[in-house]
Amino acid sequence: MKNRWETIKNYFPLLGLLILVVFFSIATGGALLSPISLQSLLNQVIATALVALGSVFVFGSGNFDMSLGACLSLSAVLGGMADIATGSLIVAFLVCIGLSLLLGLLKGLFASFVDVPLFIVTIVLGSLLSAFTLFILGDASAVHLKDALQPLPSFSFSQMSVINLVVLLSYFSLCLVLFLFMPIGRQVKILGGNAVTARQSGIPIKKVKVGAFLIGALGIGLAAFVILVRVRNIGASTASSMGTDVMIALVLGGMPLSGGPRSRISAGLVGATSITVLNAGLTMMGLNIAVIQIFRAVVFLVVVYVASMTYRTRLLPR
Amino acid sequence: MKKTLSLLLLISLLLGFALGTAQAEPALSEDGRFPVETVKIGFVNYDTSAEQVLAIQSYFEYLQTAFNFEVIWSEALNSAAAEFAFIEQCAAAGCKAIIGYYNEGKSESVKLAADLGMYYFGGAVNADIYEPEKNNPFYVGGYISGAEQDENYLAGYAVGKALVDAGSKKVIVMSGGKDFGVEFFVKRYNGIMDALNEGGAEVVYEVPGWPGTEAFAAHQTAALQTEADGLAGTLTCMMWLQPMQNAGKMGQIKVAGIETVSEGLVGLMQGGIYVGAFSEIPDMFGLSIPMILNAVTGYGEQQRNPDGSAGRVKVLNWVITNPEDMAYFAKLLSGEGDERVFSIEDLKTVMGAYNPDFTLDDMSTLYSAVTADEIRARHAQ
Amino acid sequence: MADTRKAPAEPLVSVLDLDKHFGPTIALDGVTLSFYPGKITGLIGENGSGKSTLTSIIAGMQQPTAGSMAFKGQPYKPATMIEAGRQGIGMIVQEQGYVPGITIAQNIFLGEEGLFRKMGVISKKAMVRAAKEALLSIGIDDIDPALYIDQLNLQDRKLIEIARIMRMDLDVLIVDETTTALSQKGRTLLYGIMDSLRGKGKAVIFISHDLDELMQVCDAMAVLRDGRLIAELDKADFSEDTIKRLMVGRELSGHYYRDDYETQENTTPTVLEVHQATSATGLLMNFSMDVKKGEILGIGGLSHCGMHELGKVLFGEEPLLTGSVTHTASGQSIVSARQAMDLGLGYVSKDRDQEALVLSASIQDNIMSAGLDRVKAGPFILPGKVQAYVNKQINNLSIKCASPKQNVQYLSGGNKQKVVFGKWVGRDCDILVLDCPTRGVDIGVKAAMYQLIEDIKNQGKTIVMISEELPELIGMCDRILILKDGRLNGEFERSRDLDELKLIERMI
Amino acid sequence: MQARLRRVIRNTLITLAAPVIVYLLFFGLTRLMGKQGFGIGPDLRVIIQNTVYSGFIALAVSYNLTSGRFDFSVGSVLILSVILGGTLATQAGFGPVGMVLTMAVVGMACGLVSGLLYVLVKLPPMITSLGLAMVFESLGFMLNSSKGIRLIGRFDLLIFAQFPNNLYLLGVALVILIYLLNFTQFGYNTNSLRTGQKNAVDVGVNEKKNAVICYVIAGALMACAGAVYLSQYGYLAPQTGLASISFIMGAFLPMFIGGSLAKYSDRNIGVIAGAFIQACISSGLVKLGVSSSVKTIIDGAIVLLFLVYVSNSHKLILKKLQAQKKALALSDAQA
Repeated sequence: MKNRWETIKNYFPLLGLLILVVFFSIATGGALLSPISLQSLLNQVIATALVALGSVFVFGSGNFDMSLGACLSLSAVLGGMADIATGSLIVAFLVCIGLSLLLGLLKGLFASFVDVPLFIVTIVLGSLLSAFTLFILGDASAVHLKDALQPLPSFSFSQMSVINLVVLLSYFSLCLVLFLFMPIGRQVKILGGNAVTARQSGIPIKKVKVGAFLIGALGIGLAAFVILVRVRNIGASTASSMGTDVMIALVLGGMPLSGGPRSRISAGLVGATSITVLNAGLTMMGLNIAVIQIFRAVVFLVVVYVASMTYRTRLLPR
Repeated sequence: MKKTLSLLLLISLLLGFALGTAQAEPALSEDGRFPVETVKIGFVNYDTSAEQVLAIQSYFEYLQTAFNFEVIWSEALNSAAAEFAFIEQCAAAGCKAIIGYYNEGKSESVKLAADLGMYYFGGAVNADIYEPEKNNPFYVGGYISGAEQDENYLAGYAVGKALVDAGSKKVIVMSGGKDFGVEFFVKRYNGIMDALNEGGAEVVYEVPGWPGTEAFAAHQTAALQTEADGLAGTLTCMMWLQPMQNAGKMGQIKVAGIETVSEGLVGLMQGGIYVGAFSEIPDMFGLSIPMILNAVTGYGEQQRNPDGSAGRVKVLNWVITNPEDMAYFAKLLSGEGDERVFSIEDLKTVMGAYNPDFTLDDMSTLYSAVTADEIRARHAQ
Repeated sequence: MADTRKAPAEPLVSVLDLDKHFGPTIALDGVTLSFYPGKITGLIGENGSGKSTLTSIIAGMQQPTAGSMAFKGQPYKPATMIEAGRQGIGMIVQEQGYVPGITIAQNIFLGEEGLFRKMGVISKKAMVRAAKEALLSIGIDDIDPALYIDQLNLQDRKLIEIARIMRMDLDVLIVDETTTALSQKGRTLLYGIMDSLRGKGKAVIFISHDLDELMQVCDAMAVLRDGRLIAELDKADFSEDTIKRLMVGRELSGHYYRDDYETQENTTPTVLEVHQATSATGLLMNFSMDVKKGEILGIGGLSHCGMHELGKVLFGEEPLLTGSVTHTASGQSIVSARQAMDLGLGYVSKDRDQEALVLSASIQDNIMSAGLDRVKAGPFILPGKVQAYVNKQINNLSIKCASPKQNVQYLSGGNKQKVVFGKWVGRDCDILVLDCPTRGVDIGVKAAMYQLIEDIKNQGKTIVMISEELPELIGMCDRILILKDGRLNGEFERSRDLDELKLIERMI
Repeated sequence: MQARLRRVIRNTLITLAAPVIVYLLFFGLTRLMGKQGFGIGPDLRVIIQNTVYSGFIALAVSYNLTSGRFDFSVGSVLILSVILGGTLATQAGFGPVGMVLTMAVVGMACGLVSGLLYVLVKLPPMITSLGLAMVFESLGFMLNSSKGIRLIGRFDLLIFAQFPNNLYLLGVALVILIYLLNFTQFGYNTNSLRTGQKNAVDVGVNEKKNAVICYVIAGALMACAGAVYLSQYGYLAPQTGLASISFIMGAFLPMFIGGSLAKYSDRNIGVIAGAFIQACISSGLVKLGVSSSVKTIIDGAIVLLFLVYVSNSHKLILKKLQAQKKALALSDAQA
């Protein structure tokens, strides 16, 4: 019996997403499902989904990253500067991805070689990086791509949705392949489940940690590029709330924040979609901001409580 | 105690998933509210608790007694990406227009709103928002400084001049976001410096940044150590009053800043602490309602320039140097009684539905008549 | 020394028909035993004989599956150690029972610092003074209780725990294998405490592996084997031989061990050389040995003799302070698990749930965790290969499960052990290090394990089997090394007339 | 008795050494660079003011984080207790002390809610505190129709930013905390639970009660920090979108310093010493004309260095023990 309950629980997040969609479709009088709304949802889900998908590897291996927002805005700002200097999107793309991977490598090496509570490190790193972004921006408050060497091709709303779809699907399939059909996926699950067993099974702990952070960084780099192209004005606080948004998304996606074998790639996608539908629905209902935030908090706490029904320890968790 | 009890009940009610109680009131099309069908408008906001935003919210509630529109207020949007998401959500929610009170995405935001079939109000002051999109029919335009120079520069100049007229010679300048390159702070700062130089006053200390950080507290204390007799702010100087009191300098330093009109300021001006305040008039943002309603109800053409470009309504702001004006303006904004800076009747004079042959210039004259006497004269008719 | 001859008084604490089952394994099987005031009763038996289970139930750490207990004639069923302590029964355990990072005085009065509250203020001076007295009462006068406990060496920290327990005026003190963790000074001190308790008409239950120590200190002794009470002896009829024979009386039911007895020629090449190894943790000191190709090398000894650390040393999981482990064929000295695996080693850890398995993962994920390089096609892992690899292990080890995706958490102890074996057998390792491979497993699975070990040997592989069960060592191994306090203390070749008695003499 | 006295003196010297050294370092450095005024007169008052403000937050965070409980909601508790507490106090016409006490009561109530949620739901505190931060922020936002609290001009109430009032407030809080941590059953339990959770619980220490009390104390301390902030600026606006998390940034350095000084005197005093050090660094860097973004980078780097030291300092003792064992083994090999 226990095992069947386990499989049923796997579908909870999807069920949760369905409930949110139905609820807000009714609450917004069907506006949620209008073509404009669906395209807008896609444009909004892209950034959170890209970062959340990558974070499944980072959180899955038992690490915790609160510096997602700062890394994203730093990569986007530098990508913007590269585009202004060279006028070529390709260079901007390479800079976004390259810098983000560099930051991911830095965090990965720190996680493997320095014995320290990583989540405090990432919180401090977050504030350090956003200060560094401000420092780079100097006295310009944001990077404006309109003063690039060659003007950027301008994309319409629906063209932008197509680009987002292509980027999201390609990165999602890459993550799927990495997670299910390459060693890194299983190694992340085992490492997150029990680090001692992982080491005794010959899993190269350091390599897996660095690999997880690099895959995460790839997601952040892609998200930075997509936002850069779409918004064209990048400030230091471009995605400052990404850290908490991704955490809420992963929880709504059914991913245990302590990582381990129950981590699933779908948690990134389902979670990001759920948080986007939740935010969009609440805004479209024109509710008071405080009510929106309380509603989001209650949904978050309920989902976290339901997802963690299984384990009960005698000692209080730390 | 009763008040808090009812509040706690409300909170527990909300926690219990009871939704929709706090929504805007239902739209009644038949009872003389214009237009017949409710017009939904999205308001792009960055600081949900800013005094000016709260003043605008109460002004809109006043307008809603006569005009049939609903506002979706955004959360604190701190980036262009978040702004785009909000604009798209408003389109999905069936909004007809966006008020760009705050604009991070520059002309891209206007283009996005237009792409989604929504009118866009705002940003006319800012060339790199206005120029690229001025001929876009969905861009209704916005307000622009009545005087020749830019309104932010004017604000800074008014603050500096108020101090010079009050005899300040050694002035502390609070530069706010100038070091971070935030444009309107830079312009206000330049305005202050020009006024001070013309008046022969010298800057004894420049304090960057915002309250809340240890660095700001350190700068603030160092500034209060100087023999300054004046404080010029590129934003509100309210957060200096308490430290001046703590440093025993209350009264020695004359203050002028960019403030939102309030009861408190009346007392401070009477006490000779505040000698000048430049204040944007919250009701000025009410201009968005007639312009949007005109566009929605087919009178959009009349409020554009002859060459078809988006209309730019000249507006003036308040330069307040005496407590009487401050008291009068405070009463106007407080909403007691029906007297407002721009009352419903004033707005009707520039709305096609009520006055079909209104022109863009009529709007400019209405929104430039903002001195206490001009407002009294208008309401006397 | 109280005269043991007079008619025994009313028993202080007694157990009646006590059972304790952990799933299929029977830890206690109908034990009835009484402990009398003014007497120190020793408990002796091999590992897994049920001694610790019995005392942990009496001390309230565990609940019995069946049976009842009585204390001072009243029914007695403590839910927690605290409840037992309040009623007057306290236990000193082997593992770390102190709290680091606080002072010695705080450790002695852990949880009861409120005793020293005067007008709402707990006076540290009063507590330190009382701690000094508590230490003096058990014969320690050279430790300043105001110091932090971390400044003491491991042995003295155990004395502080003893001081804490002795503060509660206990009627029954249980000492569970604590002497091995104490220095000689500490041991004589503990004997003094037990003697004074006995003098005050209290009861002491003393568990130890050191037979001489038991015979010298105890008034009576109970021998346990396989969860059953075998005999109760009075001090008069203590004799080393009878006790040892009672401990291991069981006939060698050889049906599931190996029945071949041909000996290895000593010319067979070595595969692993351990030279002067001293492990970072545990007692292993300057230990050297060779592992011959194709043999089953048995390692025996008491639970804290360093044999478990030796297992980890062979697999590169335990850092070495001195010496090295050399893989003869490649000449490399093994320093990490990954390297050991590449050289063909495999390691089954003794704490299966914390080190060998990921409980929250599926059977398939667990078996695959060590065999990823065996199913790789280029950079990819093909699901088909994984299915085949896993199903092969599930079938040939006959793991009872609904599907490979089933969670290991819900399997029985025996099936979990099979999954661990599947992990390493699947890798087809040349050298397998097994640490207590059949511990906590029912008879049926034990037989399958032994059969599997024999098949692996017949394939010419080498096995190092570390075990606390002597019959297993005698039945399965070609050569047996016995360790005591981290040193080699005996070597035996496989032979029909080798019996547990000879092994025990070298262990205790 | 003699040894104990010498140890007490040594300990207090070590606790005071760190702040004094940092103070002198910056005093010399600023003088070297020709900048006057560091650490004397009004600048000293700012250092004390920042020490009190960051000290309160670091103390609040230290009561939970040192026992492994990370709390995102400290900032939102500060805001809610100041807005709700301040509004109630002014309506009831309380004086400054009455106001602080009302805020402290509200803070404690928030702490109680966090504590009970943590103990009953038994989820990792980091997750539940995220949800609670959102709820407390929203409650703060709903009060006074999102205007927060504005007491500008009420100089009679806003007295906690002036020297020596801020020190009195901190002093009172410190006396209470030192009493609680060193002379009560709660204090002893907190210390034993922090490093020996399993053994302490086995012995019968009630971990649930202890955790809830820690949250209540943290709530009261955040309210005090709020009172100091309100007295400094005269107004406090509510926050939304989890912006209140940034309040925790100033707590890390003082807390880590406090942790390493705890052995020598008392964790609370150590944290305040850490807050003084951080205030000196801030004031010093401002005097040296360092821009605020560079200062944040320097602060971040210092915190990271300290974090690495604090989490690896136990390895030094381990290395020493292993070296002894190795020497024993080598000598044994010769014998």
